[in-house]
Parts: sequence; structure tokens; C-alpha cells
Amino acid sequence: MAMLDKTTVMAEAIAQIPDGATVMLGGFGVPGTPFSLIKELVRQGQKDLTLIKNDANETGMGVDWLLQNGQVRKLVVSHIGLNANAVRMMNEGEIEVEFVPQGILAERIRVAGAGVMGFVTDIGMGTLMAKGKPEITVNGVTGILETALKADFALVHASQADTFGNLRFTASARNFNPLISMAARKTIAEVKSVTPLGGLAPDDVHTPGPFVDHVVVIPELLEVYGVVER
Amino acid sequence: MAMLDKTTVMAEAIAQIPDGATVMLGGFGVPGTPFSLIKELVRQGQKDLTLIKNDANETGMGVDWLLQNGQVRKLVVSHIGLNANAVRMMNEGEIEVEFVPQGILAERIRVAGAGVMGFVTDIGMGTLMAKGKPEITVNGVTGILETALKADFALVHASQADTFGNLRFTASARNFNPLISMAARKTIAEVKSVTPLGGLAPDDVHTPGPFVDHVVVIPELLEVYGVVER
Amino acid sequence: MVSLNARERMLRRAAADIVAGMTVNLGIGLPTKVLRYVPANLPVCLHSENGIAGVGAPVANSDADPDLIDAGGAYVSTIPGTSFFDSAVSFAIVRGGRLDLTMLGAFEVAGNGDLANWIIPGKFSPGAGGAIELAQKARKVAVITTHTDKNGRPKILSQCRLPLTASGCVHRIFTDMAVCDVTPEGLRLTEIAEGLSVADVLNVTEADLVLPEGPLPTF
Amino acid sequence: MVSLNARERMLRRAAADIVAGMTVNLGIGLPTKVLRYVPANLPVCLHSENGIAGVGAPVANSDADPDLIDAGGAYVSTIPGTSFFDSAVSFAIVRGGRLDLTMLGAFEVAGNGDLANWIIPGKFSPGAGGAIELAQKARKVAVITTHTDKNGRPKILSQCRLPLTASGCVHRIFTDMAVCDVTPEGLRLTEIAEGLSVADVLNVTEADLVLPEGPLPTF
Repeated sequence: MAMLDKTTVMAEAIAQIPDGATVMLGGFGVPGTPFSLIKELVRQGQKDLTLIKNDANETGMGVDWLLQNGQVRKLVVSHIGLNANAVRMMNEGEIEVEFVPQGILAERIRVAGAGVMGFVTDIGMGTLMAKGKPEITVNGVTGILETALKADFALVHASQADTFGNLRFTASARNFNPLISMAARKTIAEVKSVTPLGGLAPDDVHTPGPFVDHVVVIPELLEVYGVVER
Repeated sequence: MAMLDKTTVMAEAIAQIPDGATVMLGGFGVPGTPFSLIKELVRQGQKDLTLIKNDANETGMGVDWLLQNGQVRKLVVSHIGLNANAVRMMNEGEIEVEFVPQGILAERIRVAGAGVMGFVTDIGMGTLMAKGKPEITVNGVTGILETALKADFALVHASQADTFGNLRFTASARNFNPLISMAARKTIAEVKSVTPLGGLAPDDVHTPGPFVDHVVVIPELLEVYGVVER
Repeated sequence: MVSLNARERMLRRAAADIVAGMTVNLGIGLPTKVLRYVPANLPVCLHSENGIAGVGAPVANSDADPDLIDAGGAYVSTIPGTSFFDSAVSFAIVRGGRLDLTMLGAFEVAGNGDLANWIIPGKFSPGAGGAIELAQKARKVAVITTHTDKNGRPKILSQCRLPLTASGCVHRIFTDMAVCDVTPEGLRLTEIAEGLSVADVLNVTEADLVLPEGPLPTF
Repeated sequence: MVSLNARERMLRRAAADIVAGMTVNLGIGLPTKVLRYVPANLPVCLHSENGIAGVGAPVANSDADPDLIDAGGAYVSTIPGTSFFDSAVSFAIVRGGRLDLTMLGAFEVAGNGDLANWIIPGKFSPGAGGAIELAQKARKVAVITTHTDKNGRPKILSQCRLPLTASGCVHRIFTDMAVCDVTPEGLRLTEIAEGLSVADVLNVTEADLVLPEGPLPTF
């Protein structure tokens, strides 16, 4: 038995994404955002994208590159408060925004990855968030139905990978990355370093290789990945 | 900021379990089964228990100690084929058995841990497994409703812990242990070794301490945990 | 009317509700500042929505690990016993009943425990982040807020006018003037800032307050 | 009628369906034996329900790690690139569409792809384990079985009589006599064991078989 080598050239991995695709992006703020893959997506210019991510980064960063380049049709997010440009585009109707409570966003992605159709929760009952969602009663308690959130592609930022696509994340850069890796038809991971097979102990893998299709080694961390001065 | 010391004497931890409790047990076959905690539960003799576990171990092992001691009212399991005594007790009506497909068992436990009420899946549609379960339609596709599976107590076997209850598992002994740790009101972990705080790297924790209430260091692995000769 | 250090005394009073063994999530702004008044050696696990249990002290930019921020975007450190996990596990802690206490800011809070802190239609709608789940599912929910807004208008209302974050979720309100508890009998005034009279508080509170029989403890 | 090494040839033929890059789950019994015929250097990731991707070779008891078994309870090893995970993640691989192929045993399999392999009411009901999800959700489902049971009765039926594991799930059936594919036109006989005639196969097959126009490849 051996393991497939999934290391791929960045341009080729990203070129698989067509116009109109639904793309999940890792990251909560800066940590875990796949800035290099996003930059390549900006260079290639795919249009009409639906992006699923916790947030819209900050003005001038990551998701905002795609927004300013006119590549985004819709955002599915929990919060865009740090990106004034995204708020403006939403208010002026240039993009559609679907807000989801953060943990429900995480769970909708996770159940998609788990091959489940949807789940029942009482989160958001009695608020705007529940509006229009079907009610389901479980053991006499009523909740709302939240549907699984799938994507065509997941773009992930990991600190370490082996050539089979076993991934490890660092600190708070883990966030949505393991979840989106499971929920997309194709998962592309940018990594700071790749080790030969056997370089990651089996107990230490955060995202198992079967969920990952392409491993892209980035030559260096973009400047945007440094400490943000506020 | 500091962290609570959760190390506890085994007898005291297990004494919290009352008659009639619902108890989840880790383990898939031998690996990950909390044999020492089960043995203490046999010694204390709590009755009328509902056990939730992947399997019933083998005749003369683990779950079977509780069965033979007459402490079990019901098993919720995916498979009991290796325990002829459990099959006999089921057939003779001495215990109730609820069979759940293995991955649905895992998911019902996981969504309970995630504070979700239930989920919709097409697994088992058109088979005995779907009998009597409500049908729910999600985006035009019909599935069945599976409910969250909670417990009063989870008994977990981990290889390593720190005093706060951060846990690490080894190899295939992980299985249901991280899931049940999240799904019970109280989680008791037996561990082979406990390290001071700081002994586990934050990126290497499998089950975060907030899910764990008691850490019980076992003096030695029971013989039953060795290689099974068949 | 409100003494200069009323804010500090509010924070110190709120901190006293954080007791040994708790897992706690502190919202951005005033709630985060409560930490300053928590004894350094108190065994408390600070949770952050972005996947941390055991958030350590904030760090200067010069010492920051760019991969390690809290949910408010501040660079933080670890302590012995910290763990990292993904966002689904993080909210499992919240929804699964393992978060003992959250302290949150408020635009408005009502006498029945309703909380509004995420959207001002037409003015401010950046999304709720994790606020809805924190408010709805922490075992205890405390609000920390100035008693009035910057125009002197009451923030403790008889009914929220803004869209709710969660209904009936708040157990206790800490302000620079008072501590109030949501009870089945209504919003009860339980403590008062030193130097203030009950009338001072009633004057700037829209919600009806249940008053104590005897003298009020001060903070 | 069936040559002595028919079973080995069936396993070798089934192994040829395992191609580079696949993630594969092999059921207990005959399916596990297919591994012997997979080239050692072929990049294939073997999945086990109990939380392993990259199952290595079986090991003798004397060399076994008591914490490392496969879903059938056999002591196994790791290979470079193996990962361990919990049971929820393990079935996320299965249900989420990341399992390319599973090979399963059968009590009965029908011409329409129905599979029964987990319960014989009143005789054998130990629970389904992970069989239902493997059968329902692997991208390709192959059954490996002797063509007849030990009493010589057909196992490929026009309709399953036992309770189903999953309906219409099977894509291909490997037996010691034939390879059959479930197609919209019905169960198609696509290959035949060396030395057998089509009549030999038809004699012990209850399901209707769609026969090829030309000569059948042998295995």
C-alpha cells in the first residue's frame, strides 16, 4: 500500500474553479485565510462567485481583493464588520449577503461534510435569523431546520501537510479550515511546508488526507499574513 | 488565569452515577474501552443502566461484566456480534437492544455534543432502520429525522491527559471517545498517564478540557487491554 | 451623579461573578475589560469563539504570533493547559452546555431578559457573529453596559425596540449604577453603586424595577 | 465445475478494480482478502470504519499494538501517511462522498442492486455495524461472494428475501463464476471464469441476466 502524491502547481489547482462556482474559504480574521490561493483567484479572474467564509477579512485584504475586483455575487458569512467596503457593497446592492450565526455557519458546513442533509436547532428562534425557516418538532420541542452548506471548492490554509494531503493547522488559524475541507467537492490546501509521507504522526493529523485533493506549497507567506497594526 | 485541577479518585467519580443512568462508553472492540471505570461500576453495582456504545465488547469483557452482573436495562449499539452472551440476553428478553447504523450512532452522539436537536439523513431509508422515524424534506429531498443522543455520564479511555482534562487518544482507540466526551452531562476519563498543565501542546489536544469533568489515573492497564488471542 | 471610577467598580463587581472552575466567554469591549479584575491565580478557562479554551493575556504587536488572535481580533497568548480546536467544536462548547458564563455588551436590554446587541436596521448590520449562540446557550448570561447611552437615554427598557439577539436570555445586568437580576417577578434591583440613591437609578431606567425590602448592598 | 483456484481468481479480478488514488473500504471476510492481489506500490488509501485512513498490513499477535485494530478486529499496522480520527469523521468520509469504492460480502444480492448482508431474522441479528452506510454511500459498491451458498443455492436473486442493507446500491458483483454489472437494462453478465460456459452460470443464477452479444472475457 502506498499513498498518492497530491502536490499541485497553484495555477493549475485554481484553474479548475469555473465562473459561478461556490467557494468556501478558511480563516477567522487573518489567521487561516488562504491569501495566496485568493490572490491567484484574483489573477485568474473567475466571476460570479459565491463565497462562504466566517467573515470578509478587512478592507484591502483577502476576500476584499475579490470584492474590489468584481468577482463576487454573494457572501455567506457570520460577520463583515471589519470590512467597510463589503458593508458598502451590500448596502448598495452590488453583492448579496446571507448572514448566519457563527456556530450555525460552522455546523451547516460540518454536517455537509458529514454527508447529512440538515439539522434541527433552536438557535435564532424568535429572531430575524429564523425568518422563513421551516419548523420541526423533535421529542416535543420545536426548532428550525438548517440545511447543509456544500461547496464546489474549499480553499484552505494549513501550516503543514504531507504529500498525501494530511494537514495540520496552527493555533487560532484552525477555525473553519478542517470543516470546509470536508464540505467541498474539491479541496485545495495552501501550506507553508510539505513533508514527505511519514512526516506527520498519524495521531497528530488535524484533517485526514482523504478530504484533500490538492496540496499547494506557497513559496512564502504574503505580507498580509503578518501582524496587523491597528 | 489558571486551570482547574480535575484529577479525581476513581471510586468518587463513579459513585456519582445513580441507578437508572444513561452511560456512554468509549471503545470499538477493545481499543478505547474504559475497562477500569467499567470494573469500578461493576464493583459499585449501579442498576438499570442504559449503555450507549459502539458494541458490547466480547463475551467476558467490559460491557459483558455489566451484563452478567445484571446491571443493564438497555443497550444502544451498532453491533453486538462478538458477544454471544449479549445476543442471548437480547433474544431472551433480558435486555432491550436498540441497533443504530454505526455512523448514525456516531453522528447522533456528535450532534448531541454540539447542542443540536437532531439531523436529517437518507441513511437507512427503505430499510428496517428507518421504521417509525419521521420523514423530513430538505430542498425537495426526503430523509428521516435522527435525534440527538445524550447521556448522563460518559466514561472515556484516553492515553494521556493533563490535570485540566485535555485528552489525547492513541491510534484506533480514539473512535467514539471524543464524541461521547462532548455528549454527556458529566465526562469521566480514565488515563494511563497525567501530565502537569503545559504537558500537552495546545495544537495536539484531541478533546479540549472544557468537555471533561474528572480525570482518573489508572494504576495499570487491566490485562483485558492486552492483545486478544483468537 | 456617577463618580469617576464607577466604570471600574462595575467591572470589578462583574469580575466577582467569575468563580473557580468556570469556562467563560467575554464579549468584545467592556466585557473583555472585566478580566483585569479577575485574580491571576483563579482557575478559570477563558473561551474564544475562534477555537481557544484557555485564552492567555493580550500581547503587544512586537511579541504577537500572527496565527493567534481572540474572537475580537486582539493578539493573545496561551497559558499552560490551553487547547485549540475548530469552530464547530468551539460552538459545541457553547451550545452543548459547557460554557458556564458569558458577559456581553448591549444596545438594549429589557426587564424580561430580552437582549438586542447585533443590528440597528439601516445603520449597523455587520452580522451577528457568535452573539446569538452565546446569548442563547451560555448557562449564565450577564450584560455589562453603561446604564444610559451617550445621550443619557436609558438602555434598560421595558421592551427592546431593536431586533433581538435572543429573547429572555439575560440573567443579570451590570451597569455603572446598579446590578439588576431578571427574575420571575420582574427585573430586581439587587445592588447599587456607592453614593447613589434608588431614585437616581429609577430616574434613568425605563424598565419597571422590583425594589428590595431592606437596604441595598453597594459596590 | 468450478476449478480449485476459482476463489483466488475472483479475488485477483476484484483487485484489478482498485486503481491508483482511490480511498477504499474492504468488508470483513472475502473482501479483505482482495488486498493480497493489490500491487504493494499502488497508491491506494485503505479506510477502516473505526478511524483509520491508510490501514497497513496485518501484524502477528506478537508484534501487535493493542490500540491498533481494523474494523474487523484484526491487528494491523500503519504506513507512511496513515491518519487516525474519530468515528464521526470516519463516517463523514463515507457519507460525504470521499470513499471511492467499497467491497462487501453478501447474504443475498438482487439483479436490481439490492443488497442484504446484515440480518437473518430469528437466526442472526447482531446489528448492521457500518454496513448500511458503506453500501448506501460509497461511490462504487462491489459485492464479493461465492456464486452459490454452501447448499448450492443461488445468492444472486431476482429479488432479495432478507431485509435489505440498502436498495439499489450495488454496482458490480464478483463471484467465483462471473462478474456481473447492475445496469439500467438489468444485471449484465460481463466476464466469466475460465472454463465455464454461460449455461453453467445461468444454471445457478436466479436473477435474469442480460447476456453479451459477442464472446465473454474470462478471468
